[in-house]
Amino acid sequence: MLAAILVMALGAVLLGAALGYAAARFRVEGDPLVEKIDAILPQTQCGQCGFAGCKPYARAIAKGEAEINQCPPGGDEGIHKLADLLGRDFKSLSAEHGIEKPKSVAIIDEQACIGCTLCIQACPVDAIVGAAKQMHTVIARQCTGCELCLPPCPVNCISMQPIAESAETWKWKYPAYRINPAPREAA
Amino acid sequence: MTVLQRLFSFNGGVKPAYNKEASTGLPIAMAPMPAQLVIPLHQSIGGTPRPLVAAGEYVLKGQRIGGADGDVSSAVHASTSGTVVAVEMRLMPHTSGLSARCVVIQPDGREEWIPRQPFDYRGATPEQTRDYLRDAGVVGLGGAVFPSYLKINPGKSGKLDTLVLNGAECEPFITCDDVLMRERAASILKGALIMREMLGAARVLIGIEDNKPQAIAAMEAAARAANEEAGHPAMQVVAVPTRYPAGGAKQLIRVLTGIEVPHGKRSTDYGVQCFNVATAYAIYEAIALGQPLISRIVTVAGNVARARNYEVLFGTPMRDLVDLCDPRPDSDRVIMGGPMMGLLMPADSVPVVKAANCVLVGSPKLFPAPPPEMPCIRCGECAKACPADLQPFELYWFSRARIFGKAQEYHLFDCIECGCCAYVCPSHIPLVDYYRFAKSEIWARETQKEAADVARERYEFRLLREERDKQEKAAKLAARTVAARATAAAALAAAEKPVITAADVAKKALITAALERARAQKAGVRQENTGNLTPGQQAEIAAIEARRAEIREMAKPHLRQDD
Amino acid sequence: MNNSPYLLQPASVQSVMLRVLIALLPGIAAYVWFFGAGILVQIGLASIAALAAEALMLALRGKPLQLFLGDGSALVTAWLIALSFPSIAPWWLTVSATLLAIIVAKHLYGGLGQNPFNPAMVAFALMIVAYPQLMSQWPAAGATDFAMQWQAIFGSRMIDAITMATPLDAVRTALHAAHANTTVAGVLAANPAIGGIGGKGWEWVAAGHLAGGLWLLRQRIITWHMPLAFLAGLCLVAGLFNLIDGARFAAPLFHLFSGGAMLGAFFIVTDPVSGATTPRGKLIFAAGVALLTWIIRSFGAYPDGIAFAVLLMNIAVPLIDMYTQPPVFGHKDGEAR
Amino acid sequence: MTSYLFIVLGAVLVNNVVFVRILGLCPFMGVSKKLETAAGMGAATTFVLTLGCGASFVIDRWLLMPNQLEYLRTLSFIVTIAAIVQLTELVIQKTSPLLHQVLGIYLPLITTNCAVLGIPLLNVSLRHNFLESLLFGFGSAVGFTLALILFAGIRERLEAADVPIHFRGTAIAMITAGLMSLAFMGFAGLDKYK
Repeated sequence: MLAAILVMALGAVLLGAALGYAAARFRVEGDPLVEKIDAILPQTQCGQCGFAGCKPYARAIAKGEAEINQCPPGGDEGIHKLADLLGRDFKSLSAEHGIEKPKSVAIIDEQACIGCTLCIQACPVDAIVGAAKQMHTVIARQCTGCELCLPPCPVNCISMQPIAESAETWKWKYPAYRINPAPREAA
Repeated sequence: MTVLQRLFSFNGGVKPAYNKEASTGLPIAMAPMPAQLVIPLHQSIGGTPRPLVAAGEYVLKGQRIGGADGDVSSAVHASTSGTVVAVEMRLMPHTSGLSARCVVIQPDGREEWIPRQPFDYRGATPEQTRDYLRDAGVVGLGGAVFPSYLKINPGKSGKLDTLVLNGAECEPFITCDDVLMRERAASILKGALIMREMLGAARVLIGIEDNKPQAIAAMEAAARAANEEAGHPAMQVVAVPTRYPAGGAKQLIRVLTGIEVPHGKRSTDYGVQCFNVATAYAIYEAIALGQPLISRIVTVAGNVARARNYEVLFGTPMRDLVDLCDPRPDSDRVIMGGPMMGLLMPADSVPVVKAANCVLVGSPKLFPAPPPEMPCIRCGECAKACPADLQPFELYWFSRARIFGKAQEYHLFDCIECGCCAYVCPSHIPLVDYYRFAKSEIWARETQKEAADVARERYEFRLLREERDKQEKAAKLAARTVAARATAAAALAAAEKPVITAADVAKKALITAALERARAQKAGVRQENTGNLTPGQQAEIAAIEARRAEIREMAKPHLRQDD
Repeated sequence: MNNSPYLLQPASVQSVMLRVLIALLPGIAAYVWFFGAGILVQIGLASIAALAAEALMLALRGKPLQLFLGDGSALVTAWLIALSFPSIAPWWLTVSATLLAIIVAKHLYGGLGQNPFNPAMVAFALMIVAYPQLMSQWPAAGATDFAMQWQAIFGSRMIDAITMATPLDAVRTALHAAHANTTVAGVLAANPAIGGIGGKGWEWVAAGHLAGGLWLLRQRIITWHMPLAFLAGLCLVAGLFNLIDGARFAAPLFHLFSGGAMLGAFFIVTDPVSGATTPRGKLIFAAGVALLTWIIRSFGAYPDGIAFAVLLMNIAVPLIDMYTQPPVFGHKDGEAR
Repeated sequence: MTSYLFIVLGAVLVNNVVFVRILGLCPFMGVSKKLETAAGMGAATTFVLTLGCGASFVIDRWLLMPNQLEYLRTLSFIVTIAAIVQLTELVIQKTSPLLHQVLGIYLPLITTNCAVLGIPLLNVSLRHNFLESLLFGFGSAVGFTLALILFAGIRERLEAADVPIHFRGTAIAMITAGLMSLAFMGFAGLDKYK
């Protein structure tokens, strides 16, 4: 009995020492994973995930504090990519964080705008230009469609408009995969 | 004169029925002037030219109506003299059925040219010549419409080994290059000589598929004459075996020189450059005659009784051309280009543009709907037929399942969409459609990714700025606190709070006032302070309005046209 | 309306499958001549089972019946199963094997074109593991009495008079007994089933398959890579060991004309769906099948190794394909993966 | 010499740890979705298993057996292997964070990978000497890696296949594993050939 205890104790001490040394020797600084997650997120900075922006959400995912299905603008595709990167299973978008919408940009009705600058302060990517008491305008190219400028506007002059298809953004459609036989022509 | 030229070969390719005889019987004819010309501004690869004319303006034949915009772009010209009726969105010659900005011209029938004079390219710097060609609107007329001025650049070394003239014209039905070579061989070669000089090319190889003996004879005669005049045999006509797609630039370069130019690399890095014969002719016209590109030879063929080649002014509706050739009653579609790579047109009213080498009339009998798509059995026929040495069934496998990363790993973007794979597929899979789908999805994702990167940068900059502002404020506050403590240490804590509250109140008041004003404005009451303004104020307002217009203009391409 | 290309070559899956079936006919004819019409019963059984299973699965999966049933792929699988099974195997063996092949190995993976394993070989391997006895009862050459075969197939008892182990089996069993003085030559000489080069009669069936296979090659349904690499590989490894120890290892020609080697070379290894697809990959795949076949034939526990060899190489196909991608146009010197 | 070869080949092919011994199925099913991760997992397991076999042999022969402590075998093997796994985890975390993230819960799970305990115990019951133990551990781990990589290759292809909806994912993966096991049965008898 004593021998057994001695053997196990010896083993524990030796292995513990080895592990302790390794932990010190191979300490990991920083977390390159956050960058990889952040690269997948759509950078709308909309905060729908419950975090202050895409980067904080990425940090939370890396730490395991957040699920990967909290980003509505990224949609199912974004979740698939995160699942792939992290080796987790796909989950459909969590409803409490919102639904996937067509990509839109904010439009300010310039006749109604009073120039209060509240939307400018709200915009996370500085895509709204204007100064106090001057009309404001959204630079559509830089607008991420986060909708953060909608609530602060005191006169409700901002609306979201879906981006229309143009010659540059037109896409070839998925070829119809014919599962049913082609309708037979009347002879 | 055909020097025995060692020929190389490319893998794959197919031999469909060529159907070329129908349209080569008659010489090129000038297509009649249409009632209205609709000239799209975007006719080449690259940026859409800015419109230079407005509705109501009178334009001369050859007058620039669209100016090149950006590094890759090419000008557009009025095809005839007349009045600009409108600059507006019209259906464009593309499968998407979308509209694009077009200049609509009502011809006056006088065909009044702008003053034309030859361009002295020998006296000009290469940059000047390239600018001239850009403003003359010369683009590749083989179908890819890449601005030619960008290609007339020998690269770092300053000279090239070989200039390849592409007269292979491998697609069935199309004969526009064939007849052009038969009838205007000398001019084509004059254009080629100009290019050769600019590129510093040692030799010019003219590749023509061996199913065009008349074109080969004509070009050989012209080449002999040109060589004698120049005093050395730089020009060589080479008959290449007939096999689709021998006319693909990369395939022709491979056949003539043995060089394979990879996807995404410039062929000049390999000492070769390739131009279509029609492009050479356009360069001759632009430089030697001073005429910008306003027309091209178009084959009208397919389900028509009298197929023929016409010289067509850009902007002519395809319907007019088809009507000239007696379409058969069962015709049901118009295709721009050939039966292997042509684009299905949304309507026959779309105009002829620089890319339109052929207007192909289709019918259910001529181009029957493909039998139902069966699953891929990995038989490998497509891989045998692929001229780019790809594994089309793998590309299909991943494109179909939307696994785009894998598709890219299998070199999706090396695909030239020639259609050989779909042509041979025993399962009748529209393979090229899957590749087009995958490519546009990948492009869209890349655009999204770029937008996301910009957004991330801007967001991070904003965070940085906020942090800096906060620190500055804190510093100021600290400074003030120190100052205040020096003067009235005891009253400090009591004094500071009201100050902030007062500021808050003031701000709120401001907003309320603004709200009032906005309500007043909405109610239709004009603001009074715009009544009597000083000229300075007015100028300021005008400047602000201009800036806003500019910003709105920037925003526009992304927005619905009806906003 | 479809997009470009608007021209299509007249070719179809159906015509490919039909020509494969035609190419099997010479081998079947020789089979009937030497071993009786029992094989035709088996082909009929397998065909009916395959079509029924195919129809059932197509209906369950909501695919168009007529189009897919008519493609002929189920028939090819059925015929290959019938040809690789003993022609006097009981009916339920053939039928259940065919059902398994079509339902599990083919349709659970998505049907035509998507199965990673050769369905016919899955059926063969499953049955030989489950019923090794039944799968080793082969008709003796000349025992063409149809009534007896009929009874063997539909009756409940095995008729010893018409069954016999194949030469391959005989050689393997004898050598496994490992008496120091048994030699291949001795075993073969003692076995009445031995013909000129392979088994009596079997060599003619193999020749029939060879003829059909060459016709397929001419029809450009299959490429030369697979049959050549398989036959050459088998020859090479068998020849090498025959040279080293002729007493223990049979000659290459014996291997080529015994068991399913010819059927395998032209009809099983060449299955495009479950096999490798790149030119180099095809060579590696078929040579791998040949090597494994020889190893299993010579050292393994089963009479013929082709089924296991094909399945084992099927497993490796994704990796083989991945690492033998031919260089793409313009990337021919290095650079391409 | 040939007997060593037979030990390795037997462990890789004939008695493949996954397909024939049906050990280590948890990581086999879990980490075979992608080729890279499968290779990483295989490498990690090979490292752990080989070291584990060596260490457990040493402990068994020179610590437990002289002291008649064979009843501590399972316990001490588990402790040893757990320590080796921890060591591997620390090293991987440092050298390849992504692999670490992807292997995720499976890396500590190598501890409870039944193959990693099973092979050292088999070593004892097969009375392997030190070198044989190492080779047997290494061969088994290579067999495990081979199974994992081949399986991952097929699964990557299956991902794009038109598998009926009820069979997507784990169901078809299990069927595939079964058929692979069937194929490996073809090797049966090879190790008994003399």
